[in-house]
Amino acid sequence: MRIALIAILLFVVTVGSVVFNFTTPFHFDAIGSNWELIDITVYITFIICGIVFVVLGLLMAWWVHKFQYKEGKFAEYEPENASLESGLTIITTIGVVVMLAPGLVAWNDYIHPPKDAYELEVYSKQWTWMYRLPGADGVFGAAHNKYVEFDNPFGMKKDDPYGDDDILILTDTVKIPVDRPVKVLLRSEDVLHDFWVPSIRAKMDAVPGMVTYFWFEPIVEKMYEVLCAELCGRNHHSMRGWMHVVSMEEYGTWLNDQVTWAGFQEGQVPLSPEAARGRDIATTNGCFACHTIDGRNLDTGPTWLDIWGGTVTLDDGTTRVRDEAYIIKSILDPHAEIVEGYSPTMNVPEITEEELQSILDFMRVLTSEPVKTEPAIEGEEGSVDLPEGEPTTQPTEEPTTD
Amino acid sequence: MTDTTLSSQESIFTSTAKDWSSDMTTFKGVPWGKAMMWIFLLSDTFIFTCFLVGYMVMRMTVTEPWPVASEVFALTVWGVSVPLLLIAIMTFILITSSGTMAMAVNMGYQRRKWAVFWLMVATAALGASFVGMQCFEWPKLILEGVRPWYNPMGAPQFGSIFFMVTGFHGLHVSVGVAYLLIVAIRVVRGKYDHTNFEIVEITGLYWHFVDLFVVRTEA
Amino acid sequence: MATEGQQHPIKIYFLIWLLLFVFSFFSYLVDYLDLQGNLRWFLIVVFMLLKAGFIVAIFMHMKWERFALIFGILLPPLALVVLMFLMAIESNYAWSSRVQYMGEDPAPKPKPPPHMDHGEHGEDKDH
Amino acid sequence: MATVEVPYQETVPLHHPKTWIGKYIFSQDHKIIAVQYGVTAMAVGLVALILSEFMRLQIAFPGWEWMDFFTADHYYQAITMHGMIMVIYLLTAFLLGAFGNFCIPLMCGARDMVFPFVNMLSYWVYLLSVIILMVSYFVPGGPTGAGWTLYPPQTITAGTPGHDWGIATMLISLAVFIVAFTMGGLNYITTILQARTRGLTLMRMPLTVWGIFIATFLGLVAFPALFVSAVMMLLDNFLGTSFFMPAIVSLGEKLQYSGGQPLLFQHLFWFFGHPEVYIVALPAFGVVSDLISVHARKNIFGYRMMVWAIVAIGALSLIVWAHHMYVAGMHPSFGYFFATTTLIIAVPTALKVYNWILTLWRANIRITVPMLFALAFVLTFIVGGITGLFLGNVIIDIPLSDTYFVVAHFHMVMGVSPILAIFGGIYHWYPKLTGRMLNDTIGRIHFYFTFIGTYAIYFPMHYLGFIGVPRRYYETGISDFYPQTAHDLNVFITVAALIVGASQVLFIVNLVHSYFNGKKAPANPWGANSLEWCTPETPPRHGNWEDQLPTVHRWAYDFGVPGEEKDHVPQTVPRRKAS
Ligand code: HEA
Ligand code: HEA
Ligand code: HEC
Ligand code: CUA
Ligand SMILES: [Cu+2]
Repeated sequence: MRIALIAILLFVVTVGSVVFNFTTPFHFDAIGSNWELIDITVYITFIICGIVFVVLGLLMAWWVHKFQYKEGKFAEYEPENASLESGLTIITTIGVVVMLAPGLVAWNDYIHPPKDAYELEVYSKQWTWMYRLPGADGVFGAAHNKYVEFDNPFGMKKDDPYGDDDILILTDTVKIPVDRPVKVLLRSEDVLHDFWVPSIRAKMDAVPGMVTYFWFEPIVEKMYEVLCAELCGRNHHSMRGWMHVVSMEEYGTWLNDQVTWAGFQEGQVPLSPEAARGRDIATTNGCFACHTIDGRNLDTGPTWLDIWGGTVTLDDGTTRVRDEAYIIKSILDPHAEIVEGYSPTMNVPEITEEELQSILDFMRVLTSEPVKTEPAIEGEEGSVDLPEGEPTTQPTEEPTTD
Repeated sequence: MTDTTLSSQESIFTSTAKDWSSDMTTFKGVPWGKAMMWIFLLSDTFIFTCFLVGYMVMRMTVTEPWPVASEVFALTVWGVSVPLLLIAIMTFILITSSGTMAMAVNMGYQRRKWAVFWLMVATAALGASFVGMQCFEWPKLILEGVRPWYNPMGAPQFGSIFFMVTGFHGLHVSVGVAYLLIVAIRVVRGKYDHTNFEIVEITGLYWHFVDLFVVRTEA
Repeated sequence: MATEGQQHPIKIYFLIWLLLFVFSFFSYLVDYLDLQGNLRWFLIVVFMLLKAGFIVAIFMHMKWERFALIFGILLPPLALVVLMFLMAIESNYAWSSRVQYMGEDPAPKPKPPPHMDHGEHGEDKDH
Repeated sequence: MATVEVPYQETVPLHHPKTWIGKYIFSQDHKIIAVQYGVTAMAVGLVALILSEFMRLQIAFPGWEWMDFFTADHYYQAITMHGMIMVIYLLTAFLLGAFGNFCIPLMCGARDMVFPFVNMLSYWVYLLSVIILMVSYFVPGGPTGAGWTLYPPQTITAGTPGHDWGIATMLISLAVFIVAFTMGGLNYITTILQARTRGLTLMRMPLTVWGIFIATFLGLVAFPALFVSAVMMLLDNFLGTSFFMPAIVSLGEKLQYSGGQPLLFQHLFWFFGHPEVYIVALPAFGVVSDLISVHARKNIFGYRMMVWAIVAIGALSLIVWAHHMYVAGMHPSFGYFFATTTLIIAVPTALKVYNWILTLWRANIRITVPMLFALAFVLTFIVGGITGLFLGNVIIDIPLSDTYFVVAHFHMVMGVSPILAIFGGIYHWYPKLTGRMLNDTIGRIHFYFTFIGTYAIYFPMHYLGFIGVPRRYYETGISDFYPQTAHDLNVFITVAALIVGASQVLFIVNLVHSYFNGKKAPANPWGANSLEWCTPETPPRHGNWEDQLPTVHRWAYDFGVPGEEKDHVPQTVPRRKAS
C-alpha cells in the first residue's frame, strides 16, 4: 500500500518533537532555590504527558496509514463501546490525579512561608525596583502610595513608630543572604509588575492597593538578574534589577551601609530631591536598560558611576575629559562621540531641558566614594541579627466586613 | 390542547428529559419570541450581577468609610427626616407597575385589547414616574456634593457605584417604557390580532425583570 | 405555535403584590434599625431572594412553565453564585492587607450627609 | 408529543427581498450573512496577521535599521491589537458569525434564523465594532498598548501607549461587539432550541451544531462580564471613578484615584476570558468531529460521550477562570480550587481527543483536504492541551506564567488548532456555499505550509519559556538567562512565521479563483449525511427547502452501516422496518 504523506508527516512530527525535547539546550536552568518540588512536579507532568503525546501521535499516524480509503470497503460500524470509554476515562482521571497531587502539595508549601523567614519588601515602579527591610524591630512601618513624595520614595507613614528603623534600599540591586528563607512582600507604586528570577522559580505580581507575597530560600551565591514579568507599560522589557545572593558576612557588611528611614529623613540622603527627580526621569526614559549606576559596565552601555569628571577613551582612541558639555552632548547627540568598546546604539532621548538638568544633577552624585551614613543596625560589623520568629507586622484587629 | 404544566404522573426530571430529547422544540409551547426573551434575560442577569459583584467588592475593600444609606436617602417631609423615604416610594411605584403589567398579560390572553392598552399605558406611566424620581434623586445627591469620582461622606466608590448602577437601571426602565408604549399602540391597532398576544407577555417578562433588579440594586 | 396562554385568577396577583410590599417593608426596617454585621447582610439577602423569587415565579409565570425551561434558566446563574462567593472572600483578603500594611483605619466612621449635618456634629468635623 | 405537531416555520411566510441590495447587502438570508461575517473576519484577521509578522521581525532582529520605525510603543500596540483581533474579531466572529449562521439553519432543517432581521442587524453592528477598532489607529496616541488582557491600572496610566483614546476606542468597540454578538447569539440559541425540523432531536444533531450551541450559550453568559468591566474602565478613565484604580503615583505624578481594586478587573476579565477560549474551541471541536467522521467514512465514535463532553466542558469552563491569575496576587487559597477544576476539565477534553482518534480505527479514510486539516487539528490540539495541563497545575504555572511557554500554549491551542478547523471547514462547505469545488492541489500545498510552518513556530517556542524568556518583551537584550542560541531560535521562528504568513496568499487566491473557475460541485461531493447536503438546490436558495421541511429519521453519522448499499445514509432516509 502506498504510504500517505500525511501519515509520514504525523509520524515525523511526533518523533521529531521528542527528539527536539532531548537535544535542545533549552530547559530550566540550574535551580537556585528550595523549590525542587516544582521541578519534580514538572518532571512528572512531562513524563505522563510525553507518553500520552507519543502514543496518540503514533496511533494516529499508524491508523491513517493503515485504514486508507478502498473503494467499496465499509468502515466498521461501532457507535459506542461503553467499557472502552469508561476505561479511558478512568485512566485519564488517574493521570490527572498523579499530576495534580504533588502540585497541590507544593502549592501548600508555596503559600505558607516558614516561621523563621525574614521579610523583604520589593517596591516596584515604572520601570525600576527598590527594596525595604523592616529593620531592627522586625516590623515594617505602614506605607501607602498616597504618602509618596520626592522626599518619601516609599510612601512611609510619618507618624508610624515602626517605620523609623526600616532600611531603605534606593537602588535596583539588593543583596540577600544565602540559605535563609525570605518572605518577599511586593508593593507597587503604579501598575502591576512581577518580580521574576528564572532560577529561583518563584514569582508573584505586585499589585497597587494591596500587598502580595511569595517566599523562597536561595541556595546558591550568585548575582541574579531580576526581570519584570508583567506588562507594565512601554519600558516593561527594560525593567531590570539585580538580586545578589551572598554569604551572611557579606550581607552584614552591606546592610550596615544602608540608610534607615529615620536617617533618610535627617538628611543622610543618598539623593537630593533634584537628583532623585533626575533618577526618576532616567528611569522612565529607560536609561537603565543599558546603563547601571553601581559600577558594572554592561554590554549595552557604560556605567554612570563616577561619570562626572575624569576622562574617557573614545573609539577613535582619543581621550576626552568628561565635563558637562561632553555629557550633555553624549545625551543629546549620542552618536557623536562613542565610548571605546561600544557601538552607537543609544537613541536620542525625548527629554526637556529641565529634565536634562535633573539627570545631570543625578549624575553628579554618582561617585564611588562611600556615602557617610550611620550604621543601619546596631551590632558588630559583619554580624547581623536577622529578626527571628513570626514574621511580624503591626498588630491588627480581626478583619471584619462591613 | 393539554395543559402545559406539569402533569401529575411525570416527575420533574422525566419531564425535563423528555422535553430536551424531543424533536422540533425544546421549550414546549413557548413561542420563539418568548424563548428568546428568556435567554436574553438570562444574559442580562449576568450583566446586572457583575455590576453587583463590583459593588460588593468595592464595599468590602475600601478602607474609607461607607455612608449610611438610611441617612443619605432620607427625605425631609414637613420638617421630619424620614429615612429612605425616596427609595421606598420608588420601590412602591415599580412594584405597582409590575402588578399592572401582570394584569395586562392576563387581559391579553383574554383578547381584551383595550384593557391591555390601558394597563400597559399605566405601567409605562408608572415606569416614567420612576425615571422621573430618579431625576429628582440624582440632583439631590449631586447637590450634596456626591460625584461619580467623589463623595463628601467617605469612600468615592459610593458615588461611582450609585450613579453607575442606578444609571444603568434607569436606562433599562426607559427602554422598557418605550417598548411598552410601542407594543400597547400596536396592540390596539390590531397588529397582533392573528397571534395569541404573546407579545404582551414577552414585554411583561422584560418589565418584571427590570422591576426585579430594583429589588436587588437598591439594597 | 399554539399557546393556550396563561389564565390565572387575578386574585393571586394582588396577593403577591401585597406580599412584595411586606418584604420591602422588612428590608427597609433592616436599614432603618441600622442592623450591622452579618445579620444585616443575611436579612437583606433573604428578603431580596424572596422578592425576586415571587416576581419570577408568579409575575413572570415561571411557576407555570415546563421544567425544561425552568432548569435552563435557573441553573446557569449558579456560576454567578460561585463568582460572588469567591469575590467576597477575596475582598476580605485585600482589605485586611490594606489595614495590615498600609496603615488604613479598620473602622472608619462616615461623615453624615450634608443635609443631616445640623451642626451638632461640628466637634468631630476634623478628627 | 407525537409528530402531529407541524413545525411553526412551515406556517410563517418568508420575507423575500425584491431588490439587489435587499438580497446581497442588507440581506436577511443567513447564508449571505454568514459570508459577510466570514469575509469581514478574514479581512481583520489579515491585519492581525501582518501585525504578527512585524512583531516577529522585531523579536528576531532587534535594532535592525529597517525596523527602526517600530518602537516599543508600536510593538505593544501591535501585540494588543493582534491578540484582540485574533481572539474576538476573527475567531469568535468567524466560528459563530460565519459557521454559526451558515450551519445552524441548514443543519437543523430550518428555513432561516428565527429572527432574520435581528440577525442582519447583528452583522452590521459587528461591522461597526470592527470599524471602531480600526479607528484606533487614527486617534491621537494610537491604539492601546496594554496587552489584550487590558489590565488596569496600566491600561489607563501615562506609561502605556494609547492610554487615553486608544483604550476608549478599544473598549467601545468591544461593547459594540458584545451587542452584535448578543443579537446573533440569541438567534442561534433560539433557532437550535425551537426551530428544528421534524424528527431532529438534540441527540441527532451534528456535533458542529452542538459545539456552536454551547459556545454561543457561553458567549451569552460570559460577555456580560467583559461588558461590565469595559463600562467600569471607561468610567475610570473618563469620569475619574476608582473601581479598578487604587491610589497610585504614575511617573512621578500623583493621580486622583483612591481605594480601587485592580484584581476585580482581572476576575471579571477572566470570568469572560476563560469561557471565551472555549467559545473558540468548542465550535472547532464540532467542526472537526464532523470532518473526521465524514472523511473517514465512519461514524463518530462515542457520539453521546462527545455531546456530554461538550456540555461538561461548557459548564466547567465557567468556574476555572482564575487559573490565569495564579501569579496575580489573588487570595492564595484559590489556587487549590482552580487547579482542581482546571484539571478536571481536561478529562472530558481528553475523551474528545480519544474519540477522534478512535474514529480513525478501522475506518475507510479518504485523505481529502478537509481531512488533512482535521488530522492536523487533532495533533496540534494535543500539544496545546497538554501544555495547558502544565499551566493548569498551579505550582507549575508559577515559573511558566508570563513566559513564552504560555504564548506557545495558547497559539498551539487557539492560534493554530481552531484556525486549522476553520480552514478545514471552509474547504468542506465551500462547495455547498458556492456550488464550486476549491482547487485541490493548491489546497494541499496550503495545508502543508500552514501545518508544518505553524508547528515549527510554536513547538520550539515552549522551550524559550522554560529558560524564562518573558512574554511581551520588545527586546530581550543579552543576559545570562537569554543565550545566543535562544536568539538563533527566535530567528528561525520568525522565518517560519514569514513563510506561513506568505503562504496564506495561496488560500485567498484559491478562494477567489475557484469562485469563478472552480469545478462545478455536485450536491453532496463528500458523501455526507447531515441535512445541509440534502438541500434541493446547490447552493441552497433563500428559504433553503421546498414547501415542506425535511424530515429527519436518524443521526448524522450513519456511515458504513452494514447491509446498506452505499457507505453513507443521509439523515432524511427513513429507517428500514426490519432493522
Ligand atoms: C482555544 C483556546 C484555549 C484552549 C482550548 C485552552 C485549553 C486549556 N488551557 Fe489555555 N489559554 C488560552 C487558550 C486556550 N486554552 C489562552 C488564549 C491563554 C492565554 C491568555 C493570555 O494570558 O494572554 C491561555 C492560558 C492558559 C493558562 C494561564 C497561563 C498563565 O497565564 O500563566 C492556563 C493555566 O491554567 C491554561 C490552561 C489550559 C488548560 C488546562 C486547558 C485544557 O482545556 C486543555 C485540555 C486538553 C488536553 C488535556 C489535551 C487532550 C488530552 C489528552 C491528549 C489526553 C492526555 C491527558 C491527560 C493524561 C490528562 N491556559
Ligand atoms: C487566534 C489567535 C491567534 C493567532 C491565529 C495568532 C497568530 C500568530 N501570532 Fe499571536 N497572539 C495571540 C493570538 C493569536 N496569534 C494572542 C491572544 C496574543 C497575546 C497578546 C498579548 O500578549 O496581549 C498573541 C501574541 C503573540 C506573540 C507574543 C508577543 C509577546 O508576548 O511579546 C507572538 C510572538 O511571536 C505572536 C506571533 C504570532 C504569529 C507569528 C502568528 C501567525 O502569523 C501564525 C501563522 C499564521 C497562520 C496560522 C494563519 C492564520 C490565519 C489567519 C490569521 C486568517 C487570516 C485570513 C486569511 C488567511 C484569509 N503572537
Ligand atoms: C540602547 C541603549 C541605551 C539607552 C536606552 C541609553 N543609553 Fe546612554 N549610552 C549607550 C551606549 C551604547 C553608550 C556608549 C556609546 C556612546 O557614547 O554613545 C552610551 C553613552 C552614554 C553617555 C556617555 C557615557 C560615558 O561614559 O561617556 C551618557 C551620558 C549617556 N549615555 C546618557 C544616557 C541617558 C541620559 C539615557 C536615557 C535618557 C541613556 N543614556 C539611555 C546606550 C544607551
Ligand atoms: Cu514592570 Cu513589567
Ligand atoms: Cu483559561
